[in-house]
Amino acid sequence: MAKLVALSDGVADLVHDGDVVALEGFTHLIPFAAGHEIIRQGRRDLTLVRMTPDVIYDQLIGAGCARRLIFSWGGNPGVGSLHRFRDAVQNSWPGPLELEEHSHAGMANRYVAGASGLPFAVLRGYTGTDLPRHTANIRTITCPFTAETLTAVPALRPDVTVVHAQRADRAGNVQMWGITGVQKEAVLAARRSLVTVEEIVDELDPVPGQVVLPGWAVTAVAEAPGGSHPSYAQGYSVRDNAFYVGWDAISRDRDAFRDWIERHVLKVEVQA
Amino acid sequence: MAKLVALSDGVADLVHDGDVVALEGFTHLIPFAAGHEIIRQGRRDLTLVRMTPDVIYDQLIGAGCARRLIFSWGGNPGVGSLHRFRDAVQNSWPGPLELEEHSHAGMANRYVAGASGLPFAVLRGYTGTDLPRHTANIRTITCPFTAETLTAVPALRPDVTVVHAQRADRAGNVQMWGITGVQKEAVLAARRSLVTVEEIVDELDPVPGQVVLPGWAVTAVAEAPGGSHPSYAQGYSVRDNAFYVGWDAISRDRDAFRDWIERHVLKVEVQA
Amino acid sequence: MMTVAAARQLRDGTACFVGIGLPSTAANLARATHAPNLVLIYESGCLGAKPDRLPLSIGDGILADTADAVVSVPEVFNYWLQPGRIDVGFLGAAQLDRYGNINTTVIGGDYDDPSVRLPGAGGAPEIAASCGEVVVIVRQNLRTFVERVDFVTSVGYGAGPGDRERLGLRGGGPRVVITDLGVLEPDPVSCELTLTRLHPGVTTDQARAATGWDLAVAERLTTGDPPTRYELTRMRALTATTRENGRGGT
Amino acid sequence: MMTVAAARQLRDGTACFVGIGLPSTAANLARATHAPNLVLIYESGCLGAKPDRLPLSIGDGILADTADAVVSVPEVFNYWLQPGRIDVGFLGAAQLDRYGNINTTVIGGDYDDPSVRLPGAGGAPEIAASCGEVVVIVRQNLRTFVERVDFVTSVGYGAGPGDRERLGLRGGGPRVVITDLGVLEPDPVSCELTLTRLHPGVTTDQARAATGWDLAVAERLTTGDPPTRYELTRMRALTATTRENGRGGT
Repeated sequence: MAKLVALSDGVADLVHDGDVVALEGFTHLIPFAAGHEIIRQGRRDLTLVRMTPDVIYDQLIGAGCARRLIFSWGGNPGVGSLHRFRDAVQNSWPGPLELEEHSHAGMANRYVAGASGLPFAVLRGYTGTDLPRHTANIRTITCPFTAETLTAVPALRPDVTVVHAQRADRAGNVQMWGITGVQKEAVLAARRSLVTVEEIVDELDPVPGQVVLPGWAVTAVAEAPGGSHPSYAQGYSVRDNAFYVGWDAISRDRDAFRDWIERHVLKVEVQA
Repeated sequence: MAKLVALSDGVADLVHDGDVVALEGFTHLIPFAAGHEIIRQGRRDLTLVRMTPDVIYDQLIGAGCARRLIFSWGGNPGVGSLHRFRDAVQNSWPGPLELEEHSHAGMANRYVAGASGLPFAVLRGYTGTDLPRHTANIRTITCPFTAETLTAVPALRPDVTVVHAQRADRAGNVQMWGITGVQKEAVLAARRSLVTVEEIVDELDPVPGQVVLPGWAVTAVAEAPGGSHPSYAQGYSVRDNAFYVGWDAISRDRDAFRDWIERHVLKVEVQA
Repeated sequence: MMTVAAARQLRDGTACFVGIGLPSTAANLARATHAPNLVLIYESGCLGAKPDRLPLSIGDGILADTADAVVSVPEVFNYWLQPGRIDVGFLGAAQLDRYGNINTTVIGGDYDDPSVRLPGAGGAPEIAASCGEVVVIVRQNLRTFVERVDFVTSVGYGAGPGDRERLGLRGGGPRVVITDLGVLEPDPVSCELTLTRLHPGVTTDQARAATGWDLAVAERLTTGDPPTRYELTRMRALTATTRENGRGGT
Repeated sequence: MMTVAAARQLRDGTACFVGIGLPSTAANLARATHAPNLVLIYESGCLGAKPDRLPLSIGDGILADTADAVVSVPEVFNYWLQPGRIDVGFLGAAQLDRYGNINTTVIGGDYDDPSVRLPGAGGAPEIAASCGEVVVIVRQNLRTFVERVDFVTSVGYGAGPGDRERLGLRGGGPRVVITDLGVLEPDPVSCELTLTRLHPGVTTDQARAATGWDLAVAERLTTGDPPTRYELTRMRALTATTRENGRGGT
């Protein structure tokens, strides 16, 4: 049964310095509020995992929380590059950032293997690209029936996965819908999980396209209304596209970035 | 785009003597009407594939359509054994039936591999059981990262998969809900597919828990109201448990069985 | 009594992978009595089903209607059973040996020409392998309790201590076997099933006579409490609502 | 013109895997003009999305709202892309070589210390490998059209004829490259990208000057038709509704 917690307590309990942390969300339902809490609590040396590290990872990287990034596409969706991510890779600011780089298909299957309790996954992928040159985590495997050569990637098992969802009930059953990406797999692959939700309700009315995570498969649930802004929560909010466009200018400049984090993350009053 | 066809035409076009045929459905949504049409059309030498061969496969086997069965649990759910299946295995009546036997986890993953365009799937399964002694289609594979030994099973690629669903629209988009089992995987794993539906509608109103198969991934759709009886179609009918109980007596006796098939399958007037 | 004894084995709040028949009846009885928060997982993909009557099959509509989530069959095996998320697996058996190995495949003759062809494996091999522990419900007699099963469909303790580890099976294996005569538990050292409890009115000699091997008996053999009036009432309520729907689930 | 030329490449009734930006604009223009039954697949899991405005990201709500089905990200890659169900993959590029190999990862320096760090692979390697054919949209200049890409993110024809087969890539590879100057297609024998069409007002010399290798030019070089009034009207309608929602998608 998931515990219902305050976001600050959830992050304090479940996210530790040095952890492998996945904050997932595929454009939709990105757990910005939880990411900001991680910044506020000053976590360091995190290995951040995510298929599409976008603005929230740009913020975590720029704020100095990350030592390493495992990912498949690091950009500002529809806008361009992530300048804090770039600055870390190109200039080691605010510190060096190790990369382990995959394709989406590879990352998705790594979560699937983690969720399935398997040590690896098999796919048709990466063949002929330069990606396998740069990580030992992309290998080949031979089909025991056809002798065909395929690609293998190891399971991802984050110490903690953080996702945002529309609703949970008081037993911690979590309900999300719309584009649900790889969130179920990311939660099930992790040793611990923290889910922020728009609201906690008495009953989860069924919704078409819903994914329900039973409360006994989730570690903790925290209410965080609007917790995916500037991303969105289908049925609750729309994507703040202007924010993503505006982030380009803020994030290009180290001082503008620091100022933004100071004003919009560090100095924010948080409910206990 | 799926073609909308009459059931008899769909079976005539898509199911051929000697084919590998999967009629899937996990207790719910079992395509009985299509199975009966296969019997009426006198198909022979089929390799029948299914996780849970139940009464419809008992009927196909007893009617002499099958040469081989690939399966993981052959019983009358909640009632007991399948007597036509038993009679074929124990006494070769009406003909011998070759078996290839798996576990549910193995069969489900074989469909997943087929749907995924992979030659095999990896799982933790079968280890220590006597199942691998009786088929070459259960082998071991070594994780290229941890050197752990796991089990591999080859992809299932039926020539044709037949399933029943609640609804389709005129573009052949198929909508099913409730217990949807392994039907999506079975359809996507097959070279051709035939979906029978309770009704064809103008618009598929979204339903919680729905699985939608896009029309361009389905070969043909046939309207067959009540086509899953004595199984059921959630939202349209309830399971006829009395039929399953009653089948035990009918199927124990070869003559009673033949008489039943004669009266309830062969002599049924079918819409063109 | 067998059903009640089995139901009592299920702790509240655990997740239980349930087959149809006796296991489903016992699990639903547990949920109706001492374990209201028991999470029932059916291989049809219903997670957290809360039926108010006994389903005839593992795919009855009542299971989907009342589940916390309905997932695909590949998902229930790959994401839920295989990683060891399910605490208890509940299995029946056509044959069982002293190490809790189970046969539900063929009896007599050989595999290709058996005397009796049974339904086969279903989800059982991986339930037996991956659940935290396994509870077996089986009637005890010389046909079922055999020296050696004719076919190993699901592994208990294999040929004895250390075999599960050697095979890489990650679940704990059979913790308890409930029969119509009593309760057996594996010896912590030898892994051999040992009679630890008799149902009221049953004698050790009866249990020995119904066992196809030299049955080990615990030094401190206890007698189970008879079903309470509450248990019997709830049991009758469950089966009554079921009969209206076709037939009893056992 | 680039967008219109790209849109014209998409045949009605086919399934097209669309990335955001120019590919999404072109695919939606095709759907709004000659290909109303074009099936748009977004890697966010939206199958058959029918947005009436251009999404800014591949995960905008409009895509899920209008899709025939929304599936998980693992499913879109494993069940839909990998088995070769998608006819056309639509890719952009930061660098492209004469064999249609694409770089979207790093430019300059080496991988660990690049001059420019780009977003990376995303879905592109497997789109390039598994779609029936690939359409590339890229601006043509000396920065993008290079003799050798600094990093092979997605494979075109590798080092030339036979390489895709040797690598076991089952899709057909780049069928056409649309640029702001014209259209290139692989030579059927050498697989080398060959200029086959120029946009109105563009000369061969301009195209050669914008290419970092010795550009092959087709014997029968044609000139594309300028955008029709209808195409321009639909294009403006798409981008206008988008601007209300934030910003153009290109």
